[in-house]
Amino acid sequence: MTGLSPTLFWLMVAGYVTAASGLLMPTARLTRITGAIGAIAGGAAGLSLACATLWTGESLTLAAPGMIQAAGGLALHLDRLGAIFLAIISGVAIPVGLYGGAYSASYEGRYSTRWMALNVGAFLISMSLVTAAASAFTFVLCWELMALSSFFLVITEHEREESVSAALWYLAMTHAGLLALLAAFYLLGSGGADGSFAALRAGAAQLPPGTRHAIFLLALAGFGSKAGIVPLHVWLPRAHPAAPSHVSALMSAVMVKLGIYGLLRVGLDLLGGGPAWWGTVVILCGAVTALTGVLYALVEDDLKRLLAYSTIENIGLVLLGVGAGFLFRSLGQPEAATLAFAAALLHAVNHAAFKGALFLSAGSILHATGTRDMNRLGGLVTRAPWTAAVFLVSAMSIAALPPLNGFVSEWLLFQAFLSGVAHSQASIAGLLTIGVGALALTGGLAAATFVKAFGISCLAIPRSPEAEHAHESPRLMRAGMLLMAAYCPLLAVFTIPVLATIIGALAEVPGLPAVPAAFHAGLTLHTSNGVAAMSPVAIMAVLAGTLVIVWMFVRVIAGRPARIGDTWGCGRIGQTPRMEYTSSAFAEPLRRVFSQLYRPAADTAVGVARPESPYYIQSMAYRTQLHPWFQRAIYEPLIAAVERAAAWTRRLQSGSVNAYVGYIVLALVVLLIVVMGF
Amino acid sequence: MDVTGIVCEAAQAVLGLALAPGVVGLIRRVKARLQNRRGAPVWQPYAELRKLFGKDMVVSPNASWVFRAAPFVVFGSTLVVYLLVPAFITPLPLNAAADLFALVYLLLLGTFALALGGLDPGSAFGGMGSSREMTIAALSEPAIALAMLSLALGAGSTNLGEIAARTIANPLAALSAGHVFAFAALFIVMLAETGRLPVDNPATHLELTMIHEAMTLEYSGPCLALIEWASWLKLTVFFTLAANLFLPWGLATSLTPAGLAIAAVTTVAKLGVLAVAVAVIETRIAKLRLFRVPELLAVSFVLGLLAVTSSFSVR
Amino acid sequence: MHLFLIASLVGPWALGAALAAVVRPYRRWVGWITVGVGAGSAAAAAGLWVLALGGTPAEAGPSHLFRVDALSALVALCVTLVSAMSMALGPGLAADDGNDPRTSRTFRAYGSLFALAMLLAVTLNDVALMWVAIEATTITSALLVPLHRTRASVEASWKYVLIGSVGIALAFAGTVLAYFAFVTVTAARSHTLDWPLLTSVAPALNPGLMRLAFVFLLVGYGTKAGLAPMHTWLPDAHSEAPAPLSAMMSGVLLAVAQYAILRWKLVVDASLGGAAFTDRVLLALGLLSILIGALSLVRQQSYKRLLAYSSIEHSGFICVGLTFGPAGVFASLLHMLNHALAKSTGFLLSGRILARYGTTDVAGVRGLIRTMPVTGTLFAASMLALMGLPPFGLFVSEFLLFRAGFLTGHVWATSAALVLAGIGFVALAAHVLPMIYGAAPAGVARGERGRLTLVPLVVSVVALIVLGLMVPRAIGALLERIAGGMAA
Amino acid sequence: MDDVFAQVSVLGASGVLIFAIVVLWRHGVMAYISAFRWQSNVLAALTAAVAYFGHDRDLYWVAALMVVVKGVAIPRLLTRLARRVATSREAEPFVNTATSLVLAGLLILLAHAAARPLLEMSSAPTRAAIPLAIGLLFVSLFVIVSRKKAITQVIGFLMLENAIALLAVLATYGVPLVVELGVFLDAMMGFLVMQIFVYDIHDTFDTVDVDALNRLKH
Repeated sequence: MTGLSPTLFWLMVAGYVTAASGLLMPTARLTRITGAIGAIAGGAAGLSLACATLWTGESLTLAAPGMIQAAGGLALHLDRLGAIFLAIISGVAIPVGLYGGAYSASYEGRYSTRWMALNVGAFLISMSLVTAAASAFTFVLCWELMALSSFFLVITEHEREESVSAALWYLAMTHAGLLALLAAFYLLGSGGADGSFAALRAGAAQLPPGTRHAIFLLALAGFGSKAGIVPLHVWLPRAHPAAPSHVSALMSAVMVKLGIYGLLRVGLDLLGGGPAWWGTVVILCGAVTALTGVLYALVEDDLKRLLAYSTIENIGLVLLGVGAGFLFRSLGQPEAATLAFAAALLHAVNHAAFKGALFLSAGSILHATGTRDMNRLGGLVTRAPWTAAVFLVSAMSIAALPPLNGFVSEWLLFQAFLSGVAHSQASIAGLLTIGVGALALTGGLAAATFVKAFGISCLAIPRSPEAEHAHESPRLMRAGMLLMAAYCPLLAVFTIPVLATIIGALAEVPGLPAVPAAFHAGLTLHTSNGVAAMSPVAIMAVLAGTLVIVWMFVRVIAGRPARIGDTWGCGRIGQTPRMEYTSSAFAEPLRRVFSQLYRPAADTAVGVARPESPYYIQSMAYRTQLHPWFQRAIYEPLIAAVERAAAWTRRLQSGSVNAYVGYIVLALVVLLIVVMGF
Repeated sequence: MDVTGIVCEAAQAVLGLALAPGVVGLIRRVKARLQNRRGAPVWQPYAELRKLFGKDMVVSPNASWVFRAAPFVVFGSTLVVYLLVPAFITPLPLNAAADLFALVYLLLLGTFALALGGLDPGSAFGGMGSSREMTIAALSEPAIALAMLSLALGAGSTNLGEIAARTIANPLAALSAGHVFAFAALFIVMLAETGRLPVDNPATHLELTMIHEAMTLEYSGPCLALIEWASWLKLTVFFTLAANLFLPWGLATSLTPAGLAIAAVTTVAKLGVLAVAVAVIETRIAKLRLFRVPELLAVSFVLGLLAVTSSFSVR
Repeated sequence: MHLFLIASLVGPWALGAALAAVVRPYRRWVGWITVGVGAGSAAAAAGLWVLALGGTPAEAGPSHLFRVDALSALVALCVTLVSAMSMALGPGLAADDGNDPRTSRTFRAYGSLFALAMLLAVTLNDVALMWVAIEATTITSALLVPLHRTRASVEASWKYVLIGSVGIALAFAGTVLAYFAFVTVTAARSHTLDWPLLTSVAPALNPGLMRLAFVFLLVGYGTKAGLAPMHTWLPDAHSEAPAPLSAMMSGVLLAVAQYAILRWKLVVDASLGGAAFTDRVLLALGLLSILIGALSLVRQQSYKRLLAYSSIEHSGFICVGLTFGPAGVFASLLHMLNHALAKSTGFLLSGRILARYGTTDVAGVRGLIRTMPVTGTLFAASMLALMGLPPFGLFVSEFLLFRAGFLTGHVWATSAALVLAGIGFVALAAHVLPMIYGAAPAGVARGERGRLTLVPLVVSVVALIVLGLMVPRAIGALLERIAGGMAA
Repeated sequence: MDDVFAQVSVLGASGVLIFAIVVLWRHGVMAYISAFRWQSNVLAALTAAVAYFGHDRDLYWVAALMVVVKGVAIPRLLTRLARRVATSREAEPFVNTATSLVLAGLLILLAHAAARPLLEMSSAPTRAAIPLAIGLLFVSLFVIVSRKKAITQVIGFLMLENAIALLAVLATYGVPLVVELGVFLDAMMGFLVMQIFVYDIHDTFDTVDVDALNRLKH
């Protein structure tokens, strides 16, 4: 296998460059075709590169010292940790390329699909390079190129005010993150090490603890703003929905994961772990992120924004695992740490699968109905059966329902926390117990959220003419969706090899043990501490068997065709969509339960026929709006403070030339006094 | 798993399905008596099932295949759950394949499917029922998780068979604080999950207070039979869990005729006791308003938390 | 050879100015000649660059009147490039650009003189003559500010000339003080005071006096460099001047002033036997400039003033970078080059935008990308470059600049600069994105006009991208030579 | 000999400074102009004196140039300008006369403090006068800051240049002649440009009150 990986690398690059070259194609159709082929080819090459690295352990190293010599040149080194994320990127790139090939057609004539093709290619390639970057400058450069290309994709529909402001939020937050990252890397290098990761890794040990803590917190903030850690996530629910759906899939399923990658790279690999409170901080971030994400997803009526919030939730779950890993590692429980990290990474992989499928199907719904407002959807299961099927499967996976893949990783997370609770002193055990509670509540709320998402938008009677005349999406999009959705059961079936690979990658990290044999035991998944065992395959088999038996049983004793009869509604004749439960209504009970958090501003407008009597009601409109706590608590005060400072500087530029000369005199006098001080 | 294992599981499935209606019948009977009614005989539910399977099914024109598939999923998942529970013998072969957490999520699978089934016909009641059902399910998750966690901590394993075995091994564990708290927490959750008073009133058909009934409003014939049966089985599952995880005595640890006989008797007895207890409770207390339910679940969450923390102090 | 190069660097501009002044009425070929002049002197600057790479400073004229070392070559190249670009986009080339001949002639004549003065400032060897040249830049450019006579432009030009002259006068006071220090150690009085000599005797100069001199010099040249709090003239002048002039002032006039400051800093450091004092003062002023520049972007209504304030911010970066040791000097000179390209491009484009939309209000400009695809794209590119995003050069230079800050232990100062840079970034983005995107207002014509004039802008944007993906060997070597000079 | 030189230089410098102080308590542009004229002439005289005592031929040329340019030409132009634009008296300055005089005093004190290093190091007989030059620099800056008429600010600027010339003469017996010429050229040009702008301001705003120039802010 040796020597193959550079070839694969260049194949990947070539593929994505081909995708980007859609910019130059004479016709829009060719643009789409090259875009699709390039993305698929690049993805395939990238996937095989990642697998080669993961299985043979052979790591790719490339360097271009000539490029930007001033900054130490560019250096690439793909190790197993990076390969996991490269695999995620590439695995998602293939179906997304397939899907986008048809989906982007809907933009032709309105917005430049060539520009879109260029940026999709650049986005894929820069993400792939981030996983292989081996020096601070290379990392930051690819990181920013990734941000920039995705920014242009977010603003694809650039005539809509909404997407402009979304893009602005995205740009601002991602740049704030970049500044934190720059500071972190500079501090890492403040020992005099040059920018290469190897040197930083070596130098990190000698840094004073204060600096190490600062680096970790900066990295957490910087990568958190990309991963969508609450409260740095504000851009995410704005930007992901604004982008074209296949790009939303890329951003939500893949890009945010690179935040996790960065955190692991810096916190675990370069810094080599830290004191227990690092893990504690991450766990708390994770819990807050997961709960905030799912709670806002639950009450969201915009389908794509709901999915974006649920991405935040899942990042929270991943962080719970990562934090537990840091914690156990610092407590000298390497086995448990491995378990936690593995659970986190597995969940990252799984989330890529089902969130990608969800966004693709949401894209098909948007494509079919032209609306993302769930209160205007419905009845798609009969009109767009494939889309609905994909949606259902991925919704079940993300709701962690057995026997699909989401369940497996959440189960592992539970096990990781359990082992932590079992083997650490009361204070930490208490924290972990809260973590378990958060995990469980998140799971339950996620189930409710996706019952709503699927039930309201795909089932029952269409709530609008658009939904009434919805159609199934073209073949290519269907293929992409189905491939993406197929990952969910496949990942469940092949959990054990995947997990073994992940743990093999983790074994490269200093301080974590090599692969615990327990994970290899056939079809059943044993936690390394022998506390628990679970076999997704067996559950799948037993469930299937039972269903078949029950079905046959019913066929035998009650095999009569069903009669069609109107839905019962207290005797009223004929049923209209207006009588259905809406998305807002579905979430109402939980909205009330958590009203302290939501602070909903609801108003009900009642139009009466005759002013003198309030009983002849003609119309009734209920409108509710949330005022998210992070806006209230953090962003509004921050913006206000900057505005105040700005107002002060405006007063400085008063327009009076006398004042201006006065400033000069003042500067002169002050400096003279300073000089006398010397 | 070998042939005997399959036989055991199959036998347990059959027994569970056979017992479940009886349990509900007993509860209804006792309630009726406590309310000074004569009430229906204990085997009334069996008759209901027979009747429903005999009728043919009416399906709303709005409903899709999801509506038809849901009852099978509900029934199937509940049955699989029952296959995990040490009802008569322990350990069961399936215990190696799915543990406490898997059990919780399998139950959630049923709830999920039923909620979708409720939404599909597009009736307001279905939507209302699904919404409320999911609300309660979501809010009860943490309590269940913590209760399970404390059980697992006590037994050092999340394997149901293991837990039961450990408690058999050292009976004192049954009296430990964690054990008791966890039992209380699980009991409250059980009331919520199986739609009993004070959370939901299985007997009501007053639309605005219905939860479970509202979801199943559109179902009829065999599908309704499956759903009803599944919900009874779910109740039995929780009873069995409560009985055999906390007081596992009598469970057969080996396949001896005597042991099996004892197991059967004790299990049925425990179910009876719990049924009576539930009946008593349901006659004593009134139904809570929907928005008081979270408070009840919060109580059970705290109980679960106490259960877990008390296991720290043991260390 | 040296003489020829320097002559062909400076001379053509005098020629162009004379021609523009003499030929009446104005003819378009005069304009084209000034463009050619720009190109020619740019070529000469490139030649000097190559010489400077060789390490031997080019000297010429009686008693080495002119001297061009690496630093001079760098700034000279910036000046010639930007001036040539401004000449190519200035009034008086196209028949239908709606400028009367008088306007065109004034622009060509004084524009050439302005460029001439800047080039003299960086090539003259004598410190006092350099001062004379810089003062001349004030006069020539001030006369151009009210090219299209409006109340605002008259006001701006008065503020510019008064504040500029006062500041530059203080710089002369500083020069005199330095000369005083000089004559007290070397009896030779009538001797001209040129850089090599000054540097050679610097260690002997009285430190107290040199500190005093540096304060005057810093305040004086700092006024021209747009350092807060002496920056107040800059937003007015740069926003009211015609776009090509704004490009020259914002792009390179600031650089020339920075050049003077850097030169003097070296001398003063040599006499103080250390950079502690000058670094501290420069750092303070630089941070203040970044603060005021960034915050003034937040609630700004005019896009030309946006660009002007961003110049103040970047001037602050350059100034701060100069205090970060050799690596910092390398970074901030690279930043000077990048900023010259990006900012002049931005200003020249703002001229096109103003011509199309007829307003300098940010709120009045929407949907550039639709109305003027090429201009909009280029504007977006130059703005992203100014925000310091890859693949543009400013990303690299800012990365290096901040890294140098951390490596030299200025953790807190650099962190503050980072935060302020972030504020400036967001503010600029918040104003610029809606201009580029969004729905264009009704009644604004669509399509590009005068495509030919876009060519130089495209070239400079491409140059920015090249600088962002690789610092060419030639540039890197030159900057290293300069930075090496700092270290020594 | 040297002590005479010292006396003369201090005397001359004080004279130059006094005429700046005059501007602070007199009102009316014409008064300012005559003050400037006298100041320039005294400065020229002092320069000549330094040339004589310091045996520096070039300085005679400088002195002559100074009389021609600053003593005669510029005052003439200023007077014409004033007749055109500044018919009214100087509006009330930002700080009243008494305060501005006090401030001027303080500024001169600061100048003395700041000039300390010069006195320490120099052995020139003129050194005692150097603080006065820096004082003049501050005072003329103060004139620009505190006066509201554009033309007054021009005069303040011209006095600032005088201050620097004074500094040059006292500290280094003048800068090299070529530089001196360049400086005069610039001074002349700068003045002419300012004059043009004053006319522009008058034509555009029909006042030379710089308070009118406040449309550009923020």
